[in-house]
Amino acid sequence: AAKAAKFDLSDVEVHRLDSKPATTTTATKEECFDYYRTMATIRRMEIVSDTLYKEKMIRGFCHLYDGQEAVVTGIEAGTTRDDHIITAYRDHGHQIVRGGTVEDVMAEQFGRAHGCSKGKGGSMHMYHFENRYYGGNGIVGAQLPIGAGLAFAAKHLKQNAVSVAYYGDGAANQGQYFEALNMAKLWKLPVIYVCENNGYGMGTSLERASANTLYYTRGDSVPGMRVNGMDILNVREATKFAREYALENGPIIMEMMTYRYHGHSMSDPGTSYRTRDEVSKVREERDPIKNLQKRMVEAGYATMDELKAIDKEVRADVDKQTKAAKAQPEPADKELFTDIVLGEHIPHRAVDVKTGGYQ
Amino acid sequence: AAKAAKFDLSDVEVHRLDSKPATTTTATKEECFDYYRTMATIRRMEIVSDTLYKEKMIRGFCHLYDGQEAVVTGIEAGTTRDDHIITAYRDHGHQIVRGGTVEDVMAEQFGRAHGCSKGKGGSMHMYHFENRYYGGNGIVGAQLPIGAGLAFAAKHLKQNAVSVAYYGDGAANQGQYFEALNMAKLWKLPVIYVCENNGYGMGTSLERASANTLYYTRGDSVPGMRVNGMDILNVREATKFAREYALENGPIIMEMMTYRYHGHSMSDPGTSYRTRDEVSKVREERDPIKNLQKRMVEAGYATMDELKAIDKEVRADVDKQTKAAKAQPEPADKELFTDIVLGEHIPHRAVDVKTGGYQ
Amino acid sequence: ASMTVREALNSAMDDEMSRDDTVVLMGEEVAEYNGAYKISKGLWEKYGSDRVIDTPITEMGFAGIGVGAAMAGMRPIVEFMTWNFSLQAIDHIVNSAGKALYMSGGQAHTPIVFRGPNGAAAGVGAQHSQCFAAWYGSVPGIKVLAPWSAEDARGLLKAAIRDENPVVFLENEILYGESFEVADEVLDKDFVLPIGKAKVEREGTDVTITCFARMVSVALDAAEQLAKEGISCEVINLRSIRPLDREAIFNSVKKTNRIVSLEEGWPHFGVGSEIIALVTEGETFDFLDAPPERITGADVPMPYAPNLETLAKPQAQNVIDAVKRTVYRNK
Amino acid sequence: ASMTVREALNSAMDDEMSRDDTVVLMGEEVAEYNGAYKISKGLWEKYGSDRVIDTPITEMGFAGIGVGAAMAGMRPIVEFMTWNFSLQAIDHIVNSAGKALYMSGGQAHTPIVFRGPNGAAAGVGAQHSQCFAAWYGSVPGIKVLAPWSAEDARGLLKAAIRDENPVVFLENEILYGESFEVADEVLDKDFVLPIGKAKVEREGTDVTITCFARMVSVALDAAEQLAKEGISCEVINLRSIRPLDREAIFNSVKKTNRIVSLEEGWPHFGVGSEIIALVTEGETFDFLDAPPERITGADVPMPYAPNLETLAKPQAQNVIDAVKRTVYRNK
Ligand SMILES: Cc1ncc(C[n+]2csc(CCOP(=O)(O)OP(=O)(O)O)c2C)c(N)n1
Ligand SMILES: Cc1ncc(C[n+]2csc(CCOP(=O)(O)OP(=O)(O)O)c2C)c(N)n1
Ligand SMILES: [Mg+2]
Ligand SMILES: [Mg+2]
Repeated sequence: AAKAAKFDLSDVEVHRLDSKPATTTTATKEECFDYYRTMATIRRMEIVSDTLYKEKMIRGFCHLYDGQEAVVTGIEAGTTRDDHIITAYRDHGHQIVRGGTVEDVMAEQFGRAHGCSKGKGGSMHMYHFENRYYGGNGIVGAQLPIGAGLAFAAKHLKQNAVSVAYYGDGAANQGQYFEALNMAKLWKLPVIYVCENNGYGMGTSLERASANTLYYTRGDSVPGMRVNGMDILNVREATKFAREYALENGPIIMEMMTYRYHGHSMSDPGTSYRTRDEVSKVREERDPIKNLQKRMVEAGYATMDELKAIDKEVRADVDKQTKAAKAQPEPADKELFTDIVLGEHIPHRAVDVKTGGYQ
Repeated sequence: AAKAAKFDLSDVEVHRLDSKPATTTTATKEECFDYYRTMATIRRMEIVSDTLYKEKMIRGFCHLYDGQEAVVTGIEAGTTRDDHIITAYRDHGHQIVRGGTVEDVMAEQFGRAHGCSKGKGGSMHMYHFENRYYGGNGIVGAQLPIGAGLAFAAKHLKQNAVSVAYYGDGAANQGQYFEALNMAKLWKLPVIYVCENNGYGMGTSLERASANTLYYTRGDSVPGMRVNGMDILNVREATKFAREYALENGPIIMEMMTYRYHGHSMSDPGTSYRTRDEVSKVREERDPIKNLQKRMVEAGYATMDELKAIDKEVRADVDKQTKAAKAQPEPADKELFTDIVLGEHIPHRAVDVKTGGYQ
Repeated sequence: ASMTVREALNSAMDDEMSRDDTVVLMGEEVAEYNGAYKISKGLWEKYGSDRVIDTPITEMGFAGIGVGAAMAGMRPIVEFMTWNFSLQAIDHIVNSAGKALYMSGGQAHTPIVFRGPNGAAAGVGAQHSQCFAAWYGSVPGIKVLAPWSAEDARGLLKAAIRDENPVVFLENEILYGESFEVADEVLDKDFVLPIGKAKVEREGTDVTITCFARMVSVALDAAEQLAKEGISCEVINLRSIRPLDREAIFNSVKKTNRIVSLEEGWPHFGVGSEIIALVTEGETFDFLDAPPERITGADVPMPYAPNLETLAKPQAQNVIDAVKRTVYRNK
Repeated sequence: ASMTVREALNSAMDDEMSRDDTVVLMGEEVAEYNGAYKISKGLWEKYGSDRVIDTPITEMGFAGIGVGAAMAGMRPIVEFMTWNFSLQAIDHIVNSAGKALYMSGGQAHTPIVFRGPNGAAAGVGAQHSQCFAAWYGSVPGIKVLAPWSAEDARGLLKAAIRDENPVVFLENEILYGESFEVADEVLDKDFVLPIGKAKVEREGTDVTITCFARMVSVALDAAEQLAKEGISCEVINLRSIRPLDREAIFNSVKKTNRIVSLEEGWPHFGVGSEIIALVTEGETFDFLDAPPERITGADVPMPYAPNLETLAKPQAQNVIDAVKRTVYRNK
């Protein structure tokens, strides 16, 4: 087996839990490179998306994930592909960690035929059903009961799997979340609720939206932990702990302290409700990619030059895949009327039924 | 001033509160007689409703309040008519304490023209707007944000008034309640949430519906207390405390430990999910009317004979008012089309527009 | 054999639960209490707490849980104690279930049935009497069924449970206790009705009456009375609101040249609006010998008082009046 | 003067807030952020946090709070960031606000406005593009308005805030930035439009086109092109979905003898269904020289891909085709 260096982890605050995730962990060089490449890819993909949005290649709502890369990457590392995941509209990173390609994501944003949702979903609605990723949901909070439902199925079908349901600090106030927590606890559903606390729900800082901003303590009888979401290894370890806990006892909350570098969506400059200083300070002091770089260099796994070389590779790869996505055709017109129901086709009415008929 | 006897109160459990309601209180003879008469009236009215439902004078859903009389009576005693109240469909008692008559309630249940909602609402939808009673709401949980809204208005209009929003143990799991609590806390709205914990939501005992059955602890950052809801003086004192608290600090929860003698509604015999023994034991040991009788006798305010005489008066009065309600006319047919919108009349379509037109 | 609608629904769920382990039933009071209206009677005893599940009174939450469970391999039946309470859960029906297949480009498989009593019962007032046929019927991505008879109830519910899509299943409380004669084949474990097909409950030549759910009884009653006066009504039980069986309606109108639409819900933007639009916008326009008519619930919140309630709901006499106007009109 | 729809809405709220202390605005990002679409720009600075209130993302909760506040003496304006999110709050709009006056026998006074962008914007996909005109329009007890121009927006919003009833106010995101010429009187502090009255935006003799919101632009565009071919269209901007101005529609149809209904929402049980039903069930049936037609959004969840999105929404050419079919048909 590969030699695995030991890493110290930051403290995890816990609520209604008797034990805690370990305070150290080990990770092999290969693992670290793998995490690094994933995070760098997501980062780069989001920056390219930003540019292409401004060039009007991407339309509508587009919520970027840069800053939060360690969360999905660490959680993916702490779970298995048997586990189910679901999130909201800030969903590009989730698609990548669940086996989607950059081309899939970009093509979807361009509205192309081979995007991960055939171009029908757009930025907010990416899915990878085969790998148990259930989107990409546009209605704040709706993914939380659905996430409990995934756990319901996992339990009923004896899959020895958990469901991971992501949500934002803004979504944390949604009533349906409390309904889902209550049922998940009553029925011991193996669900991990992951609050990606990036400090803001759109333009509203958390203390203006939540009477209690310790999100990991808000599950009533459901326990929780607060984790440094800017460090992939912290996230991974906490996730492993949560997964075990959930399989045995039912729901648990993981609040991930993180940050988004971009505005809420592409239409939000993200500068009216926070200072540029605040953003650059996080970039400077807490950046998840820098954090992993530091760990890798300290462990002797890599030099900064080697990591920069990877960045360059990733850049080239993202560009190449973006180009491939652009080259994809639009969906065929007849796709307008497919995928409405499964099974026997039901004709649906066109804008002008006299010329377009029921298709 | 009238001499007022001193009464010991049972302990109130508190959550996130630094102080507690007093452990003793005083009440004058007049007050006690007043409370007694109100509770006896509600009790009798509900028993008559039961009979008349079985005689098909009352139709549809009908939820009786007997067993829970001390709650509304005590809360009314601890608040003022400036305060706003709202509840769910188990609403007959609330109508009485807010100044409605037995005739109003019975006429409404018979669907008569001068019922408290002109016969248009029925058992579940009694209102007394003039005295700030906002119904009588049929959708479980809906009254809870509305209750916060009443407090919003009270605060904005500087009424020095609170809002009292009643709900059941079953309703306590509704997500919109948590949404309302969060906003009420953020905005310091003077609202008292009163959980009438009668042990069951329809046929489901509380531990099967709530992962945490200590309802007074479920407000997250909102404090709460658990009160003996079978003793009018306990309820009154806790309410006074809660009212002060709410005016100064914002929302507070009062969980009232109570019991319903009847089934959930008239269509529920109420015997499949609980034993007859359970019901008779409560009647024997915790009955709110018996409790007050005992206090009044011990204080030397009344003999049992005097109280029985009141019972008899109440009986006669309820019968008389029920008779008057029966004698009321049905609403005029044209009432079908009134009270749909306020202000300038808008014609509404009849079942058969060719004969009935737009009225 | 004779069977009540309640028995039909109960046996449909029983059949499908014993046929397929992934079918579960969840909702308020469906298990230990046997259902508020006893539709699930005996199922909890038979299938246990893992498959017949009492929920807290949290429609939004458990509808969402149902959707998630369906996506991950189950076939949940979610009971709303009445459809009125689906207003708390409607976002999951429309946005989480109805649109998911499309916006995932064909990935999100969501076989789920939402069911319960819809529309007006008796004396339950404004908040408990709404008909949701037209609302759900407008949403592409879900199917909407509205049974009338025991045959409908059994055949359509079994079909709905086997369907691969979200199905909204609109029952009627007043019909639960009604008995219907059913053919032997209806009792077969594999009896299913096709989704999207109407049924001609009574053939006729003078006028077409379209209706669904409890209004089929009212239409048949009216048709019976009209027959005595020599007027022959064709009564079409729509059964399916989405997809709507346009062919059945068109064929009947081409024959009778007259149509009356009957429904219990509110008039505007209703099922009758759509049916009239369909028969007048296309080739059937030229077949119409009289303006199409619609009889609907009155455009008012449901009143409690019995006299007003009667005025708010369509009666057989309303149908008779409409048919007569239609039939006696000169072209 | 020239005014955008955004300015019209903003100034309407500003006027009414300065006129009446009990008017408050609440919703997500309405205060410090000036509104997701900047409709409330400047209002928080002017009226402060007590009257312009940022809410958490809890539509069900704050819609209910609005209803309660209205009942106890306020006149709240509740903004939904888009109407799609009203699905979480719809129970309060329909059951708590819409039915309360009736079931309280005339007591529950609930002056509240629910407003925000409705229907499809551009490229926002299936969950953010639904039109709710027909759904809310079906509910007795609420009023439903759908402005097109700056005049509409200003005059109807001011009327809605002054109205004593729950009003559903359906804006359109794409129109927010559009400029319209408005007469001086529109700028008056007391300018209000009557609720329930349609406006003939273009007079014509050959065919009536009914439409609302952004589709008025599409209809006018089609009418302009058709005029070049000698076809004269009468374009009716409905403005109010409930009450619907039947008189205006009937009068126009009696004149033109032809009608095309245009809307962006889904076809079935839609606004067009109702309009066609209205004109064919009554005396206007005999005035119709051609089958009524409807152009609607396609019966699909809104796709994201631009080519599909275009196919899913009515274009001027669709209206032109429908008008021509209608006009060139021999009686
Ligand atoms: C029910 C609902 N209400 C409002 C919106 C509009 N909206 C989209 S994202 C968002 C902010 C969510 O913030 P948060 O949950 O913290 O997630 P983040 O964007 O920070 O990842 C809002 C208000 C929506 N999509 N759904
Ligand atoms: C949203 C909604 N779901 C379901 C119902 C049906 N229902 C009416 S009362 C009730 C039980 C409520 O129990 P609880 O809140 O404890 O109040 P109690 O009846 O004990 O006073 C149910 C399920 C409803 N009216 N509204
Ligand atoms: Mg956030
Ligand atoms: Mg209870």
